[in-house]
Amino acid sequence: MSSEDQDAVEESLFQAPPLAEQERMIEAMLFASAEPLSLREMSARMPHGSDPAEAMVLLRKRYEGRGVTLARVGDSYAFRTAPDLGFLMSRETTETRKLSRAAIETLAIIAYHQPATRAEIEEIRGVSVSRGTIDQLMEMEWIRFGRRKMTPGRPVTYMVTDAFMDHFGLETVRDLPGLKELRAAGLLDSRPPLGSFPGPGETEEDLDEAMERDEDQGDMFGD
Amino acid sequence: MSSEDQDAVEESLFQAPPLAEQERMIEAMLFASAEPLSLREMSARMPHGSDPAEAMVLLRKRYEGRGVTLARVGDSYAFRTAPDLGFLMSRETTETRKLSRAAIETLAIIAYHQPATRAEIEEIRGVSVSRGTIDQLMEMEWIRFGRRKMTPGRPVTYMVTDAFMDHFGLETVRDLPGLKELRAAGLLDSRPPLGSFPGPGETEEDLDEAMERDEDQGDMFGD
Amino acid sequence: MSDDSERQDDDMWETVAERRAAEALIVDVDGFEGPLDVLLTLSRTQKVDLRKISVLTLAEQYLAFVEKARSLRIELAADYLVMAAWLAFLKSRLLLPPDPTEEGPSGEELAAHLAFQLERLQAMRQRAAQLMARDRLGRDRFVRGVPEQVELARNVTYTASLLDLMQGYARIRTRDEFRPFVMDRESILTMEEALDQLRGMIGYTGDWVDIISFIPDGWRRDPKKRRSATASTFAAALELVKAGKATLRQSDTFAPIHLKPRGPDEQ
Repeated sequence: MSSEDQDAVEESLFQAPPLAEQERMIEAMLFASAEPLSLREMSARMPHGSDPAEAMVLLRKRYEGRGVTLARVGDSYAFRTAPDLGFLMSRETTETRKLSRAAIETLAIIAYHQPATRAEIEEIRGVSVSRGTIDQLMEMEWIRFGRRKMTPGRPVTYMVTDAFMDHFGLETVRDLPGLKELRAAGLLDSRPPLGSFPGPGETEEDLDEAMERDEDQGDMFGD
Repeated sequence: MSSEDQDAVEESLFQAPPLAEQERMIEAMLFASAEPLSLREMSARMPHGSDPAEAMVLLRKRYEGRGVTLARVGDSYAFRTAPDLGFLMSRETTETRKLSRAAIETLAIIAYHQPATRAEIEEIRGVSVSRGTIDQLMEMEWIRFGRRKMTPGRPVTYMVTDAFMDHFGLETVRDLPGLKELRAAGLLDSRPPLGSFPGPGETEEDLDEAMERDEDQGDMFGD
Repeated sequence: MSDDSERQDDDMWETVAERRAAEALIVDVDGFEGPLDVLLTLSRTQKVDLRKISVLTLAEQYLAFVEKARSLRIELAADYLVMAAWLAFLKSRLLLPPDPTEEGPSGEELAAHLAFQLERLQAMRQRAAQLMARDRLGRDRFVRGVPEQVELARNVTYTASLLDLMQGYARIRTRDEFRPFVMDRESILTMEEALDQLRGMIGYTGDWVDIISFIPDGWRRDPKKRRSATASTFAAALELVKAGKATLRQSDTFAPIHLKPRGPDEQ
């Protein structure tokens, strides 16, 4: 480190460090963390008066096209290896649990329709959602509870998490593949089912779930 | 990924990738690896014909002066946080606690009787002064060593510091009120000191204090 | 499934592709994700855009599927049968001229909604597949191999107020004023104290002495104290008599009480 840098560090105790120094700081923090960090989290650890937002722009530019890239995940940022180099990392791979078709579809429905109630998921898939599916997605921290819906029964809703976006390399939910087209085609509209159209069966569920769903159905058929 | 990169990866199956590409590769591997990696280990994972040594020189240069540096560990390499940014990796929380009774009494004796030897403090308190108490007060910079006393053994003495005066808002220790004034101010009501009678108040004290109190009681019944 | 039953039903299915699809349906009926899934699979045999699908044909295909399952004695879950009933109803609606007195959505509206549902399910499946094919963390993209834990350093600051300090000092300096476990009985002379007093003085007297003279100094003036001291001294004197160490006498009612120690020879 040059003596100029040294001075900068010392000065930083009293005033915001220079931008280049702030860039180094967020670089170090992001490198050290496996989890995405938000600007606020970084700012809290930085010397008083720092504004990591500006430094972040510089840092992202610096890592463009590198072997590690700076990914944005919702409101947070994280360093991730470039996707084209995954083949080098085969030895680091840990086998992720295989998801069932039901789990994958449920996840997609939640991502594209969020916040989504269980009834909505069932309506789209035409089959009841087993408790295990939701539990598994929750456990993987890919979905979380959203706000309750303001419909009769006030059903709980599900949303995808930052960990979901991190896993699938999405900056925001707006980056979901084909989201615009789906919306344009009206496929994301919540069209209430017509009249006596059959809903998903209740035969294989336990009582709790049936009760939960009854609550949810209030919103499907109630209006 | 640009189509150019794609070409590079495909070509790499047959010939050594360009140096810049090799640099990206070792960057990604070093980032993702849990252990420092040697050139040989990296080379084994890279496309045939790669020579990471040259790319390493470039990569180390690239990270010079950055927030993370590429450190050499024996024959291996690993990314490390720049030493001057270590402070970002720790987060300090400050908690305020009340000084223990033993410490307050010791401090009070030193303030009223300074310079005071340990023996004098013990004589006044009627109980031995633990080393921890003195150390704690020293560490807080509320007491310091005074001159040695010109008595046999030349014991060290303790005095209060300027930091002590600052904290208690005193100009000199002579400003401390005497016993008579304390009594007049109602600070010396004839209630027995907390703890000399086992009472309901005991439950709310923490163990440390309770233990200290036991120590004190030894002196109360001793004579 | 037996070969016989397959051959028997051969004519039901017109093309090889359809037959394959139907076989898949029957063999894997457990693997289906409900009746909508079956309908979506059946719809593929029409080889048209889902928006142009013939819901009527689809309804017929589904009903045939249910029939087939029945003939094979495959137990279908209730919702498959509910769907079959609904599709039979839809079919009749689509075939018969609309009844103006009947309320609710028309056959075309119901058919359109079913087509919408199929299209939506199809779209979600495609997106799910696209999602899974993305560069995924832990497969294509990797996190830092040696993340550093942010160290949480807990600094404890000890504090005390001037009041604490002064009270602490006062507490030590006035400790003698406190007698733990002793009730505040300033004007009461206990019998033990009186006894001590008597025992101490008795050796110096050889003759009758008024017991009042054994009352300690400071206990004579204050009437409250004198009363207490007199009583306890008298009680103490009785104790000594009982122990055979003294003799008491009183010449008259309310006259002074005298005490005389008893020598060892008298005991």
